[in-house]
Amino acid sequence: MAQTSPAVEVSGVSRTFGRRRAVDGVDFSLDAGDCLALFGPNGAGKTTLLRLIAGLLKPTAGAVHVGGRSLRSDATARAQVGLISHQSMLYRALTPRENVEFAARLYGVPDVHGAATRALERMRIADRADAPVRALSRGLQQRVSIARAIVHEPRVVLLDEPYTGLDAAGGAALTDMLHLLRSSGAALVLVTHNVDEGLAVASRAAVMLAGRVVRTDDCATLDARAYQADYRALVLGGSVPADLSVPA
Amino acid sequence: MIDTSGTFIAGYVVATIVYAAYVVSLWRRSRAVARKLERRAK
Amino acid sequence: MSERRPPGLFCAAWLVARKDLAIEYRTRTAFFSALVFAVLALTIFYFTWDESVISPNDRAPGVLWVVLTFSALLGLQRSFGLEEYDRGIDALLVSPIGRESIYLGKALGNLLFLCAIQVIAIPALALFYNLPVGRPLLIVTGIVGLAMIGIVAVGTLFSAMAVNTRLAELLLPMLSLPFFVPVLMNAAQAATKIFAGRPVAEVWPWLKVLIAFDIVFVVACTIAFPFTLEE
Amino acid sequence: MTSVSQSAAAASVAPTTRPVFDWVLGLAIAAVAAVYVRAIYFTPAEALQGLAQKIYYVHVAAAIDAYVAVSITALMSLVALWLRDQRADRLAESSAEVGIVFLSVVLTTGPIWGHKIWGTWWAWWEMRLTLTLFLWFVVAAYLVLRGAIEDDAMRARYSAVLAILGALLIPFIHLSVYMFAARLHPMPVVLKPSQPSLPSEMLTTFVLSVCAFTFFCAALIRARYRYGILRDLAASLDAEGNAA
Repeated sequence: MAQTSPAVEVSGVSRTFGRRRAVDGVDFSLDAGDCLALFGPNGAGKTTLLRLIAGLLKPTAGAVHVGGRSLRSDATARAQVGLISHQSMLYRALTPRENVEFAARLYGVPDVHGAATRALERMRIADRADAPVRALSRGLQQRVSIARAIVHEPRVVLLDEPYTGLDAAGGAALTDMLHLLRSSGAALVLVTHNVDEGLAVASRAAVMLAGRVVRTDDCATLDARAYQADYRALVLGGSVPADLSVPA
Repeated sequence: MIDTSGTFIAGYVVATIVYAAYVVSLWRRSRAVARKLERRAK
Repeated sequence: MSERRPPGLFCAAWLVARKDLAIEYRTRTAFFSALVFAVLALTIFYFTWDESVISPNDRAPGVLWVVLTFSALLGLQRSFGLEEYDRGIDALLVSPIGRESIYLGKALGNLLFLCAIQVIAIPALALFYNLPVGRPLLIVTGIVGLAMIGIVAVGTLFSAMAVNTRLAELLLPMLSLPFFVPVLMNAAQAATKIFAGRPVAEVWPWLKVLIAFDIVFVVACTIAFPFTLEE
Repeated sequence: MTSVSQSAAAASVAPTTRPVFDWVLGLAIAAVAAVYVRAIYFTPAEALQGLAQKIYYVHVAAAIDAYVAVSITALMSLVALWLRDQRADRLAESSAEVGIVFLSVVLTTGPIWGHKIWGTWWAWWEMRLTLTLFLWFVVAAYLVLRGAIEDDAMRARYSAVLAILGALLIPFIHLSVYMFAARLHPMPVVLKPSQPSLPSEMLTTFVLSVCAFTFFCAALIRARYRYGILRDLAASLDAEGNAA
């Protein structure tokens, strides 16, 4: 594949529900190995944006390209995306292994059993792989859900509040895995309202308010404490300070 | 000729009731929405 | 990257169907409740007619179609319900498989589910209503198969729609039953003639309508299904 | 009502709202009333059936317009699905609602007539009546489905899918009823409300009644369409009010 095109390119994406503009003209692009942490209060449009990037929603305007291919029209573009959402997207009657293997088959992974084992081991859930999902706790289900989303080794991973419900061990496994994914060349979009979690793995940070990306920063040059304070002021103030760049 | 005036009257009455019921329902609904819009406009 | 090829239309459909059947095999609740319903209905219908007026033999076909229709609705009801629970449907939608595959897979799963019920319900019918076991019963089973394809085709689509509405349980029968009418009318008339010992050639006109219905609605519903998904 | 609608329209960017009840609907009601008068007082009774035959003018006109209205729904559903045009969806909804009113008239006047002439309220072998009944079920399902969905775009898609599948269903029901009727009555030769050759005076009344009811049907669809615009406007103002 041509490495010239970015891993994900979101250009002018908007989405309205009725008369409500949930996402309003968002632009960004990520290269392989980038991780964008997307912060914002409830209702800012983070989840909608993630569902647009995943292709679950059709943008009212704009387009999403993955590896240079249009997501809505090209199945090979969809095959490179992994989604971790609010809901576990698991079938409760099946075991974690069956769920993960089913996902692997949908993506045409050659060694289904081996890929599923690797994914489950990475999320440290392999020892519970043969009990039905129904019997697992919320946190363990979240680990299975993450294993399911990465079993096909996606080039783009979209995560919606992935730390929710995870205990310390699960959170550590997730953080390790996100670093591993980045080093193996995947681009990550991490949606969260917890700034510390986001900054721990991100290479770039963005803030969303009322459907717009109101601020983007490079994490390398970022002071976490100052950013935290700025973010709080942004969210609580509800208005955009004049010195912050606002994309048109 | 058989006497079928009862059938004739029943047919016209029933048809008229169905049509009138719809016109009345439409009128009531549109009046309710118009009032709502009037309140909004204030 | 290149050695990885997403499954094709029918291959993906089979994956979805097999997943649904695996879930059904694990839980078995829907299957047993539909099966018990079917057998219960068979026995209840036996007592709703006066045996001396209409012989069990004559009412068996009618009972068969009523039981088939309502056990089909029970099976269809849960089809998209289990996708909705933890949004399993989202995992299917983000995957590279086509939306048509999702529909065909769900429909195939439902068809096999209903066939499994009929495999028990039809012999139970023959048992309770003292039907002669033989060629006619076999032919009627074939007619049931043809009818089921049409019922499952529209039922699966409406199940996908009903699950997203406020009246989910109520809406599925209301949407589906008018569409079952031509299927049931033709299948029931064909079956009645077969039970009466007529040759297959005589019921061919009804079978033709059934086959046409199956073809038209499998194609139309496959095309229509993507419109029922969130956009 | 006029002033209300106009002031509301001025307050927003929604499509211009016009009064639901205006002279067109009034004229249509007057036309129907005039046809009633002509049919009742100035048209001779038919020799064989007596006065009952006069139901024909209401029944057949309603049947024709019901089928026209339902066809508009199917056609507009196709357009709505193709172009994602809200106006097509609204027109489909309007004509479905008006269509079910006319179908209901067909389904009530038919048995009243049949009870006297055929000696039975309902005749399953009467193809057109049976077909009308099943059509009524499909349109009723269509309207219930619309009422059960909150999201506008989803409602438009779902109901359009149902309407198009319903249009595909009609030929199958027609064929099935025909084959069912053919079994019971090899060639159903019965007294039909339509005589092959009506005397010219009756024919004139019939043509006038079809024209008047078609005008009435169109006026109702138009009024219902305008009501739809007002209702959507009110709903969107509500949504904005809640968001603010």
